[in-house]
Amino acid sequence: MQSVESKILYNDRLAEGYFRLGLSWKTPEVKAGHFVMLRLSDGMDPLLRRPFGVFRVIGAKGKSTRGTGIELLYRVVGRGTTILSAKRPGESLGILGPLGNGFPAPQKGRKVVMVTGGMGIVPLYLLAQRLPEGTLLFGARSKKETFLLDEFRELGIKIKTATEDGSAGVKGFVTALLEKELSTDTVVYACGPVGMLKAVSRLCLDAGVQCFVSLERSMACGIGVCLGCAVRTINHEARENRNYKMVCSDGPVFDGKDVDWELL
Amino acid sequence: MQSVESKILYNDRLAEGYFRLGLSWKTPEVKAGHFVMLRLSDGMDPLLRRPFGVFRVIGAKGKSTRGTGIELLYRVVGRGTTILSAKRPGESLGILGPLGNGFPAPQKGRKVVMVTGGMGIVPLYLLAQRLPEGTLLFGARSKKETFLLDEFRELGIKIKTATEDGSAGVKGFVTALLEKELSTDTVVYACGPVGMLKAVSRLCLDAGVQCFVSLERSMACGIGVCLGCAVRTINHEARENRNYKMVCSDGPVFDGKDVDWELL
Amino acid sequence: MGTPLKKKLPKKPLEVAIAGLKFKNPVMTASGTFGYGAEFAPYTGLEKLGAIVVKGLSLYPRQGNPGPRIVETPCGMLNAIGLQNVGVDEFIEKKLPLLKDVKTHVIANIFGETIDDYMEVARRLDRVKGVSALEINISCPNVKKGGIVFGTDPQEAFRVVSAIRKSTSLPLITKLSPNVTDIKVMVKAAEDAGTDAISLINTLTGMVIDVERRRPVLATATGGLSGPAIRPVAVRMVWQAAQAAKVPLIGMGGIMNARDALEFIIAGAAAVQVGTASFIDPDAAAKVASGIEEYVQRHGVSVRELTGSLKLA
Amino acid sequence: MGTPLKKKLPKKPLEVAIAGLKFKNPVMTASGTFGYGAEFAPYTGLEKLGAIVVKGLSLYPRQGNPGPRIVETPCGMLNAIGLQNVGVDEFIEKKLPLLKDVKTHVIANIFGETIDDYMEVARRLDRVKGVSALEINISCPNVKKGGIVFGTDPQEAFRVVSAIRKSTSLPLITKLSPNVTDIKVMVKAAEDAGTDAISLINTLTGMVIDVERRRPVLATATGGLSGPAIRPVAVRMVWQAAQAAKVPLIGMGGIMNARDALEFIIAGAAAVQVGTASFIDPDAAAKVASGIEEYVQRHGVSVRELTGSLKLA
Ligand SMILES: Cc1cc2nc3c(=O)[nH]c(=O)nc-3n(C[C@H](O)[C@H](O)[C@H](O)COP(=O)(O)OP(=O)(O)OC[C@H]3O[C@@H](n4cnc5c(N)ncnc54)[C@H](O)[C@@H]3O)c2cc1C
Ligand SMILES: Cc1cc2nc3c(=O)[nH]c(=O)nc-3n(C[C@H](O)[C@H](O)[C@H](O)COP(=O)(O)OP(=O)(O)OC[C@H]3O[C@@H](n4cnc5c(N)ncnc54)[C@H](O)[C@@H]3O)c2cc1C
Ligand SMILES: Cc1cc2nc3c(=O)[nH]c(=O)nc-3n(C[C@H](O)[C@H](O)[C@H](O)COP(=O)(O)O)c2cc1C
Ligand SMILES: Cc1cc2nc3c(=O)[nH]c(=O)nc-3n(C[C@H](O)[C@H](O)[C@H](O)COP(=O)(O)O)c2cc1C
Ligand code: FES
Ligand code: FES
Repeated sequence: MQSVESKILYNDRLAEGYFRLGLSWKTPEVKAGHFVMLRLSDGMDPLLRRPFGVFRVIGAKGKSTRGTGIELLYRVVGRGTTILSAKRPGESLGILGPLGNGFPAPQKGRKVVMVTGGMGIVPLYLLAQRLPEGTLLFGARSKKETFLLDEFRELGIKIKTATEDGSAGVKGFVTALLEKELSTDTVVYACGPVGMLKAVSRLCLDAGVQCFVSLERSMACGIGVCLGCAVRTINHEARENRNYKMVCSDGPVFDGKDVDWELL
Repeated sequence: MQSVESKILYNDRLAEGYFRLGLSWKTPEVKAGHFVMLRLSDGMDPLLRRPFGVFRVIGAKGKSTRGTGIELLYRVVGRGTTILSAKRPGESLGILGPLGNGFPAPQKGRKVVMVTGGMGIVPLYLLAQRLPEGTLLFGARSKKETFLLDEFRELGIKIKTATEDGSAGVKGFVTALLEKELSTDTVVYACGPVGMLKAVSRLCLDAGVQCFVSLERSMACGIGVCLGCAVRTINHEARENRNYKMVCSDGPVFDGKDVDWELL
Repeated sequence: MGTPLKKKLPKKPLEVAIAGLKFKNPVMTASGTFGYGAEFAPYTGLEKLGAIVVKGLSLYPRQGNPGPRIVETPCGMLNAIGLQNVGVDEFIEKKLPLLKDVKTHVIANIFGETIDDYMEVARRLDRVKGVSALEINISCPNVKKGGIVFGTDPQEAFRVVSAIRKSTSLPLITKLSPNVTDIKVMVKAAEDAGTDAISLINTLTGMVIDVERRRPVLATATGGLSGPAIRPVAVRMVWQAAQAAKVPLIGMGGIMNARDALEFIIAGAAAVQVGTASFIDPDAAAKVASGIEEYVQRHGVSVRELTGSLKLA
Repeated sequence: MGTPLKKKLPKKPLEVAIAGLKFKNPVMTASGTFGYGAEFAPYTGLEKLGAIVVKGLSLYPRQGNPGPRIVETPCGMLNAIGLQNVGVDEFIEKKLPLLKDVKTHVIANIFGETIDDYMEVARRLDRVKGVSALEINISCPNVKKGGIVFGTDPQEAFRVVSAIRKSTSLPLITKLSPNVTDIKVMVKAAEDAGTDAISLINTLTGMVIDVERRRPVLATATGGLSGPAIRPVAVRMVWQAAQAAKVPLIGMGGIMNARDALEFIIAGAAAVQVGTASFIDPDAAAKVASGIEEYVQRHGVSVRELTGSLKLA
């Protein structure tokens, strides 16, 4: 974990409102599911850093020749990301990380199924890179909202898509795809909209399948000290069995069965 | 007067910390001494617009071929000007203006002497452009802090310099130069540091010479409504003879003898 | 998000009624940030406003404080104008006529250093054509009472509002100071004194120091903090006031756009005032009005229905 | 600007004495923004700090509030953590030992819902090695008194501080709430109760509404506003408190850098605390300390001399 200034290597528009950000960073080891907090403005407004998952590590072993560091992928949704989208190569950003627990590696022999939608795909790429094989289930409203699938394919990942309007893959929700994938030797990794995570979690719980979800919460510090990013979790062994965990430091990855979905 | 969005035509570094900013603007007529208020950030910090004098009008009759509008000249001194210095051609800025009273034109036959230092030179250029002839007295600490003199020379303006360290022109203060220029048919226009303006004003008052000074004050609105940019003035005829005038709307140009220099 | 209500949008969904007056929309300008109104004609459509609240008026013209009078702060500004104004008589003779053809309400903001001052200003404005209501700025020190601020002492607030109530037939809006422990107590005091509406918040008292010179930046040391920095405090106070108030509330403090204004309305305000934002964009208040209109159409809900519609968990 | 004083800079120009303790420099961390201290070791030099003030401690562990607990505001943030903490016993057993080799003071911030709670927490911390002082957070509702907040009622504040005074021999710092009409009254109450120092300000109460959903963003509706937005209010309150206080003051509220910290010192604070800034830069407090050192050298004046050195016009 470190807090340093990092140079922007590239900040390329992927599609309307979607960007790929390369940051020069002599980073400590990054695990799949780790995230970083970026300082997006020098001014006091917006005040807080913003959290972004690590998409992949670049340089050294990576394919990019533009520098060594990490690549993030972001969508412009508000003021901070708008400011970020206007930054150019050579400018610098404060970076704090790598943060969080990351995805636990799958146990030997387990069949890995990744479930995602939207920007939830970001942390799964690093996971996929380090897997011998696996399946990615992508849920979206329509074909337009599916992306990065080729990148996963190149890694040898099987891709299945579900769209609400049927414009790509099967018509319907991603949980319909998931149902067919579940068996006792499956482990599920999910990241995406909270509704999706909840449905995925329930499905896995019912099927007795282990399921890890990566959650998002507004964050101030990213390092477990402001206690701002709390989610309620259930400790199945304890008597006083509900308590708050911090998404930034206890998570962002949780065992789906431990999350108190009622409060999310 | 208007409040519009204006495109940046150019934003060129003149010297370390000094910039020339071209703004596309179908402006109403601009008088020498007019200023504009620029909105420098989309965020809320810095919150207020910043005032800048108009250096010259570009396009149509001007020399620049880069567009029609106005040219400003600014020095980076704080957060707003730092943000401004990072803006690039094509970006847009909110512009409110032209504002203020401007310099009154010299009466026929008057010998015009302009006195300045630092960024005070900005509004004098437009004045000089519209003069058949005149003299510019530039005061600075050293040669390094003199600038734009060639531009004035090209207009046929006589230049005299005073530097505190003697590295250019005469050694000493600009008021020493001014003393020699004063005669009953002189009119003085001054813009620069407040200490200089005060000294110039006093000198002119003693010599019975008319003197116009352009003042600066922190501003919020620029249009006379917040009452924030007050300077105390003396009304030599009235009995209740001290009252506040607004630099933005009653000024920024005042008759030097009307300013209550004690309070500045 | 925000499931649109299925029912029909009432006629004139932006119209609100306060203190017996009808306002075409809930957006007013805040006193001291819009001059006497006419200054803004080159930059905005004055008729797009629900009301124009003019700079605070005193019995006699006031010079105001020496400079510096303003300083920028993070997402805000401090001001110590010292209530400079032309005085009530010149306002009536010279400033008010400039607005006579503008089809919107003009509200006169008034203040004094003694209760008699306040009463006399109110009396002079009574029955003046073109003045729809008075807004009483009670954030002033009572010089007779050794400088205790009318607006932070409920008894003093009650006394001054009661006295004005007797000096005029105009609707009264009492403008509260946020520099108090419990805003509800002040709401109660103003209501007991017969106010027709309450506006809040005035500025929070603040200070900025020039550390190089070790002096306050403002000539008066402290000043009033306004702008987006104070909005969370203002919304909270309007919400608290709404729990206690029987009269309509007019909310303000850091409103920069329609979204901000809607926070106040949902928290319980019948109308809002736009202050500091007018310095940054002289068309800001009109833009707030059109942004609220867009919201009202999109959600199928009138401003009257939105007022106090906050759902708690 | 700032003509350097000609006289010699005293030895240890950064050192300050408060409540009988010597601090190597006047920069502390603010409670609730620095965890229990050790969390920051990877990012900053803990020994560069004058003191570490830990997260508020209660008698028993507390779960805190449901989320969302934080929301960003213009130049600030609201928090409604609900004082989640591990409880005083676990703090003593597990958290405090992590700081045992760090050469700086550790100050325990404490709170309770009843006076008995406060007393018991204070008692358990008394004579605990490694705890230099207690900071009493009185911005909590007294559940026994129907929720009236200790920190906004001078009598309640007096009662709780007096009670704690009797339960411990540790130096006491009383931390005041800014949500009051007159901060001087609270200063007086804390002093009368025997506090050794006063820290201020805690957060201003604020609220943010999600207008699309017409709900408060925070699960608890209101929260505490911190960050640069509140700095002008905080500096003003420290300055007002300094007019009344006999004990040393510790100032805070929106300090982001050394310049900001110096505002508080010049206004009258003997020391400062850095809060929200640590979220944005975990090394912020240490940077404030080195920035003050630079200022002190440049101006040839010690922090002790700077305290309250504000010159009025
Ligand atoms: C652990 C983690 C990893 C993330 N990884 C990525 C990523 O790889 N790529 C990516 O594009 N985004 C990611 N996000 C979300 C990203 O942090 C937000 O989109 C960003 O903070 C929005 O900032 P803004 O200033 O543009 O938006 P704001 O102006 O702050 O808000 C705009 C909208 O976004 C919502 N929002 C703000 N902050 C968050 C947040 N932290 N989480 C969820 N919603 C928020 C607001 O409620 C509002 O509706 C991640 C969030 C977390 C917590
Ligand atoms: C009528 C008028 C015309 C001006 N014309 C020009 C011009 O042509 N070119 C130019 O470079 N500058 C000009 N200025 C000054 C310019 O407005 C300030 O330099 C600018 O506002 C500083 O903004 P900032 O955010 O960078 O500095 P800040 O971060 O706001 O402040 C940095 C420093 O500048 C000082 N400062 C801030 N605002 C002002 C102000 N309005 N006047 C004087 N000092 C200030 C502050 O006290 C501080 O010391 C003019 C000012 C006025 C009032
Ligand atoms: C420069 C300035 C002058 C003000 N003058 C007055 C005044 O004369 N009377 C009054 O009641 N309020 C006055 N106010 C307070 C505003 O009307 C408003 O209550 C406050 O600024 C909060 O709103 P805002 O954050 O939108 O500006 C003034 C505010 C500013 C910034
Ligand atoms: C997330 C958060 C948690 C806080 N928790 C506490 C606390 O437990 N006890 C306390 O006395 N103050 C607490 N505070 C208040 C701070 O210590 C400080 O008084 C306030 O934030 C103002 O300073 P700042 O603007 O520098 O943050 C907390 C503040 C924040 C932002
Ligand atoms: S963001 Fe601060 S504890 Fe998680
Ligand atoms: S800047 Fe507002 S009156 Fe001059």
